[in-house]
Amino acid sequence: MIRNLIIGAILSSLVLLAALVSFVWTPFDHTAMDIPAKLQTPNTDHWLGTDHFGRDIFSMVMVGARTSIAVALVAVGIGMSIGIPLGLTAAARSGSWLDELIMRGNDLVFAFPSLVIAILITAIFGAGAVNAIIAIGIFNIPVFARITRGASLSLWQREFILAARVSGKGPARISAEHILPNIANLLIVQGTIQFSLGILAEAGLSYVGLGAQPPTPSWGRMLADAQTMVSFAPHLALIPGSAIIVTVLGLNLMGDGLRDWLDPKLRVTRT
Amino acid sequence: MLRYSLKRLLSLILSLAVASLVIFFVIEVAPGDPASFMLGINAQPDTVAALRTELGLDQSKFARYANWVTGMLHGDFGTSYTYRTPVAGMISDRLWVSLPLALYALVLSTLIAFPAGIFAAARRGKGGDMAVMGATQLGVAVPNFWFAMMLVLIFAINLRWFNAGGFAGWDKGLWSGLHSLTLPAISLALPQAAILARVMRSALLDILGEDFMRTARAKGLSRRQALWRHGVRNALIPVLTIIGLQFSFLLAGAIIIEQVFYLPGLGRLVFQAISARDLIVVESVVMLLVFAVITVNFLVDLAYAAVDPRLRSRT
Amino acid sequence: MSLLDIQNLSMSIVGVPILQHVSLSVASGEIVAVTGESGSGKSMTALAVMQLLPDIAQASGTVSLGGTNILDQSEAQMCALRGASIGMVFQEPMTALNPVQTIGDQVMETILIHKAMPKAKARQHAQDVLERVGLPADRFPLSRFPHELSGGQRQRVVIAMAIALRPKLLIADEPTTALDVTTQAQILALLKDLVQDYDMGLLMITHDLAVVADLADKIVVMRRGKVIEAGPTQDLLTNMQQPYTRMLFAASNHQVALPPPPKPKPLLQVKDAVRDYALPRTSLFAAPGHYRAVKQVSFTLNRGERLGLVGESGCGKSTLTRAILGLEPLQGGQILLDGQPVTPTQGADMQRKMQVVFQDPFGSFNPRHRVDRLITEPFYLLTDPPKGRARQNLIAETLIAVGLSPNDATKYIHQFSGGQRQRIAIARALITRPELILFDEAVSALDVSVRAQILDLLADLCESYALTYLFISHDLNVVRTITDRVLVMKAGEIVEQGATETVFSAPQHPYTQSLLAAAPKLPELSKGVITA
Amino acid sequence: KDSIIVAMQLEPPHLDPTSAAAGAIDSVLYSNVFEGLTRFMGDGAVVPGLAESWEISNDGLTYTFTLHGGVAFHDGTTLDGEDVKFSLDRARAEDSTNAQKALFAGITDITVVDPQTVKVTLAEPNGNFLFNLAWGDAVIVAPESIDDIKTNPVGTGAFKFTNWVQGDRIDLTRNADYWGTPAVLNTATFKFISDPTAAFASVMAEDVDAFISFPAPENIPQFEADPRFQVLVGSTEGETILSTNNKQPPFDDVRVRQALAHAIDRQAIVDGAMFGYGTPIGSHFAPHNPAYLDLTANSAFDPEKSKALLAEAGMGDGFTTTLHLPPPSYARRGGEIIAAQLAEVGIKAEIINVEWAQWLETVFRGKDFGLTIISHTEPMDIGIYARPEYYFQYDNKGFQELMTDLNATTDPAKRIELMQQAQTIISDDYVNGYLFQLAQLSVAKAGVQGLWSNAPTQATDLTAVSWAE
Ligand SMILES: Nc1ncnc2c1ncn2[C@@H]1O[C@H](COP(=O)(O)OP(=O)(O)OP(=O)(O)O)[C@@H](O)[C@H]1O
Ligand SMILES: Nc1ncnc2c1ncn2[C@@H]1O[C@H](COP(=O)(O)OP(=O)(O)OP(=O)(O)O)[C@@H](O)[C@H]1O
Ligand SMILES: [Mg+2]
Ligand SMILES: [Mg+2]
Repeated sequence: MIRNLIIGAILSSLVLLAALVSFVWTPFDHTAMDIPAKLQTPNTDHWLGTDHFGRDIFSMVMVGARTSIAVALVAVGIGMSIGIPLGLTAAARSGSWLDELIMRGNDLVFAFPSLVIAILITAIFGAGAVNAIIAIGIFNIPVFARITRGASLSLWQREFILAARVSGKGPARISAEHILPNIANLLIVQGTIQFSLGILAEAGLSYVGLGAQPPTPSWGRMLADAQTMVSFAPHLALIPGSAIIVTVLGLNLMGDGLRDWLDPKLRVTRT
Repeated sequence: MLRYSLKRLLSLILSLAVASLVIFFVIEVAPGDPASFMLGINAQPDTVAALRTELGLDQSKFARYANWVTGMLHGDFGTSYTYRTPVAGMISDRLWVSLPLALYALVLSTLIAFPAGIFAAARRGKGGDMAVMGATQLGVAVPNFWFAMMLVLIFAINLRWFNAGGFAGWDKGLWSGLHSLTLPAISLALPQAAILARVMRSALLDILGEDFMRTARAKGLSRRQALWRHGVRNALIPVLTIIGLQFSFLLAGAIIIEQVFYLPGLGRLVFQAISARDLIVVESVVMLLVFAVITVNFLVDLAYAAVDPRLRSRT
Repeated sequence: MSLLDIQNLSMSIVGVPILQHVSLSVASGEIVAVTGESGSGKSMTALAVMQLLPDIAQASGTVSLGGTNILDQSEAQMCALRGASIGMVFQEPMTALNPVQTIGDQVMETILIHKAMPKAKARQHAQDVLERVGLPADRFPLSRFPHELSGGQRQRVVIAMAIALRPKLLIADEPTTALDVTTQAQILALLKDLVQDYDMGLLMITHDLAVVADLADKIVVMRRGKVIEAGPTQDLLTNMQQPYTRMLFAASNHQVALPPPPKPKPLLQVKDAVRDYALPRTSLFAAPGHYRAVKQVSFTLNRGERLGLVGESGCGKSTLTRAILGLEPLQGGQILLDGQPVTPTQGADMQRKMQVVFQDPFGSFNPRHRVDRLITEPFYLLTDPPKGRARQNLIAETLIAVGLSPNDATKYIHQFSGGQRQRIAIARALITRPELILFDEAVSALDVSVRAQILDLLADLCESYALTYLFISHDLNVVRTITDRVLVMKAGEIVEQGATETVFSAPQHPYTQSLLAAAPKLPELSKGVITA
Repeated sequence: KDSIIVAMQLEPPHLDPTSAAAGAIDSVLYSNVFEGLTRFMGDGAVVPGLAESWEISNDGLTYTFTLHGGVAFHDGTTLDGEDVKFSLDRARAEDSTNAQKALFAGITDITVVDPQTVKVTLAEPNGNFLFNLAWGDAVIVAPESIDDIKTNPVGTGAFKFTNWVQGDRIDLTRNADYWGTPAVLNTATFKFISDPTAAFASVMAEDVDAFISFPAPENIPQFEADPRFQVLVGSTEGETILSTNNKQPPFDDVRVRQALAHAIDRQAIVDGAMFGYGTPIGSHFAPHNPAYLDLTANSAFDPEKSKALLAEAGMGDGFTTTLHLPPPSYARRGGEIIAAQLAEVGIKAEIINVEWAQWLETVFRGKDFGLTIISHTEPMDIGIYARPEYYFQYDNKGFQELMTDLNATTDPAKRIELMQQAQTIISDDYVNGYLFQLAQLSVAKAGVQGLWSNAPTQATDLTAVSWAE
């Protein structure tokens, strides 16, 4: 439905806009503390109030959008840049030992409990945005590999691929010239979905203290910091919580809308 | 069928072997030493060395890997560095919380998702469909720990219908056990239900476009009869895949929820074990989880065959 | 009074008229065939009778079944009619059955849903009906699943479902299009018998005029949502009023004149070719089994010769094609082109000598490329492909050769009709001037009129380019006119070969004989009529 | 009502207080299940425990302990001198895994004079010896039950261990045969709730009767306002400090360390991180100790002075360093505030959140850090400044001699004087940033009485706890 696409695009671009504007302007310095002015409810000065250190929540949410988007985007980038070539290779060599190896490897990565591994990665390399990206990115790889292979396999059965083979083109060339452009839509749609999952995952990791590190604000950490104060300062949790929901909702709607708009017959798995 | 199962079994064993290697050596590079963690900041170096000897940490990595693997083959997962009790026992205690919780959440999510997905598919494009789909969008977008927090505020603190957390144990009866798992199960189930409902809907919509649905209508079945008799079972295949994935996720992914509801489950065990560098526990739990996922996938494959006769004769 | 009477049926979808004032009638015991080219509204008419039109369709007029106007019936009343009073058989037997239910359950469902009899009796009845359509319970127990049956057998199950309650009217929408000729003949015979036994009315939709002429009592010809001509079969065949009808019949039996082949000089030699498909292991330790799709096939194709390959579905025709193209390895024997062996690892110089045209005019092209890029794909094989103007000229020349315009070079494939796409496919095969072209079911998916045009094009090209090709088809009529020599293939083996006319007029092998016998034939129409 | 459910954040890794540093073990078992020769009281005083009395030889080298009569372990075996000798020998043995082995370092010999009398000989006089014996790591265990001690602790206390559901709770029941004043409660359950939100919820939902050392100070006002609950605010032995790597440039320059001290606004940290709970300190000493000197003025908040000092040290443009923060919220929150405050004077502290295991490895043992925040919870631990190899690497001969003197001194007045000197030296040397004394915040239902409000050691002594009528 095109309406989904529009609503989703508006929500997502609002968030993107906030992130971009935060580079040049925020109402306050997002790191500036003013402890006597802590825990203010929204007012004319601080539009969304202040947190337990007296920082301006509006500014933090804006900069937090930057963190969330950056982490999720790079994680999706990792997943795509490794997963898609793997999937293409597996499909081109379908049935061979290489295909088997790639797919079994995929299953294995899938089988690992992602959150536990994410915690381990941060335990090994230390908490931080970069490691959160790696942790989320690793689990994006099999998602893209699998969906790429699945979609490519059916394309490899198509006669225009046979025609290309008759024209002497090798698997690599065919993958790049014929397969990839034809599954691009599918990958873009899956990309938006993984992107939204990435934002949720970053929030979850930050919530347990393994995401971006202070003073870089992150929605998940704002939420985690606020959790004990929900009972007397609910806006502290509601605001970053809503930011996450709006972003994820926007991206999902956009993904759904894109899928319907680009090709109603696209199959997208989302887990 | 048997041949197929055998083949799957072989790849299962191979996967586990590779997994054990990966797990062991990845986890072993984590900085931090269980012995110094146990003994704290006033410990003297010789005390730490003594504890390392006692824990067997002075052996080479390969020797320890070999011990661990051979032990596991005999059902012996080793002894926890911090708790100093057999890991197998600890895990099985925790499983009595995590497994029922995962199952409970799965049942809830299925009970919500099936009717919702079928309802939406049957009313494709109408108000009911929009409402259900809108709700699922929201369900996917709400972080579950946040949702859990809200549940506790409302149902435990304000209404006092449930405990804020903790697990009553099964010895006090099935009911009190389930009661203490209800809020955690709901917070785990809802996002999963949203996903499952969407899968159910789209699978059904695919099926609705199939020729045999038209054949069914031509026989005189009403739209609804056709949907239930011919649609749902065929739609089960993609849905089963997702259910399988979700179960493994629920088993391993409840860490944060277990934290919020202070449940003595596997997730919290592994979380604690990581921070205490109780590596053998971490390794064994991860191994178990990998095993569970692979086994569940295996079972899902067998379940496909039960649902889809075409696969029964598959070579 | 007739059983089914459609009067002035019009139907539109979001304002687009699909059916316009369609009128036709079917009496008990009568077979009425509806024919016409693809998209003419045949299926829509049938669905209107069943009231299974898409939700967005708007219908007007009357469709009366035994006196009641179906268009006025409520959905519940329609449910009671469907399956009980009107049965329907669809084209695709592979997908018309629920894959997860046994055939017994599916046939019984028709009975049970109308509460015609208790369960135990329904079971017996289902068994009887299946027996009636030629699926006796001792060989085909009710507990079989659809995937355990062949296409023809599945179509019988679909028919059994449709006739289980002896409906007064049976609608069959292209019931045999997906089947091979021998099976098609059996199913048509079965339908004819059922009409006689049960005194049903049969509304039969098909685009195959040979079938129509063979089977129907009355013929209705549709074009662009309108009935343009209708009448009893004999009258209509002998006295066609509409040019379109005449054209349709002419095209079905289209003949082309090929230039005579040059002196035999071998181009392609296939010697004892064997192609095995590996099957998954049967047990963990046993060696993997294999399925032999091509068994010791040998033949020679001479330069300038047009060779046909016929045989029913699954006999190994496409497999052989892929081996000749060097896309898949042989497990035995040899294929020589110009005396050089063909292998999957062959160099570009070998590959350049062959091109191929496939069946599916939709699937043969990358939808994201423009026509110029599509047809020049084989340039990849050339060491020194033409560039710039030379390339433009060659593209234009080739497009003109296949009857398109040079301007088409910048269009995308979805901007063309099926026949035009097949022309583009031929252009792609032609552009590097290969010595051999393989046509794998290259006209099977086309409407009769379009098919006739493509056949003409091929004949023209033979004239101007002296083509050598292997033409693969299961359509005997087509092969008969477009080839000089023919191979008959059965289950991976070549059972007969010879000059086309000889084989068709005096088949030697029993399989060839049965194949020819099963193929429906158009009646010999007087030459005067066929002048489209 | 004769039972109680007490919650705390951390679960003991195992139940042997003599072979792990985890405070959680003592929190559950100290005084409840295990007792030592001496013991701490709620106010920090050291009083006789299993030892009824003792005599100290004039040279201060020999302690002769007389044990209480009729003391039995929970498994029925009686406590005698052999058990005491076994316990102390085990703690100081070569292969001992006692986390505080240093407490016993001075012991040269232990002799059992008779079943009720044990003589301990020291190498040199030690003013802290009786205090040392009061630690949880010095409790008396029996050789008969030592093998299973990690899962089935057998002590002499007023409560017996009954059950441990790992990850969830530990159950104790009253020891009917207790040698001293028996416990009032019949049973006690310890529950482990690490998440601060869950802690809040569990108290609010009345799932637990008391929460010892409540982790979220921000919630305390709510409990105070709620008549269902009482809040116990006490102090701990935890000096919360901004530990500074004295060997790492530029912190090897005392002016830089002083600049650091003046850049920090303690009150803001107490307010922001602890929501007002905690006493600012100016040196490494607990304010409730009689020897405490208030030296906070020595490092008053003065950013201008701080900048001036930095300039003087050639660091006028500021510098970059690391700030390692272990998990507790005092460190994580305090660290964020300190980083912001240091930024004001041009010091860029990069926050690195670490787990304890990592902290121990990199900061404590690897000494690979610039700054870190930690609460030193061991009682009377100013002695760590006399250990040049200790992680903050403060090496001052004068201070080391002072500590040796202090150890050898038993005269209380003299000891106070020496301790005050010590406080002044490290304050003047700005060894570390001294922040505040960690408060002990506990919440209990209104009817609970007899809980310790202070935490002189990590203990939850339930022996005197009861419910008001
Ligand atoms: N759901 C639909 N929405 C809009 N147009 C439709 C729909 N289904 C069919 N049509 C259009 O209705 C017209 C008639 O279609 P119909 O299926 O009756 O053709 P047909 O004669 O059966 O052709 P064929 O021989 O290919 O089966 C076509 O132009 C087709 O594009
Ligand atoms: N990849 C494969 N693996 C195993 N068996 C195959 C494979 N491809 C084809 N076959 C089998 O080989 C036989 C010949 O197939 P082929 O596609 O060559 O038939 P065909 O004569 O072209 O039929 P049609 O007219 O339906 O196109 C069939 O029985 C088919 O099932
Ligand atoms: Mg049709
Ligand atoms: Mg074929």
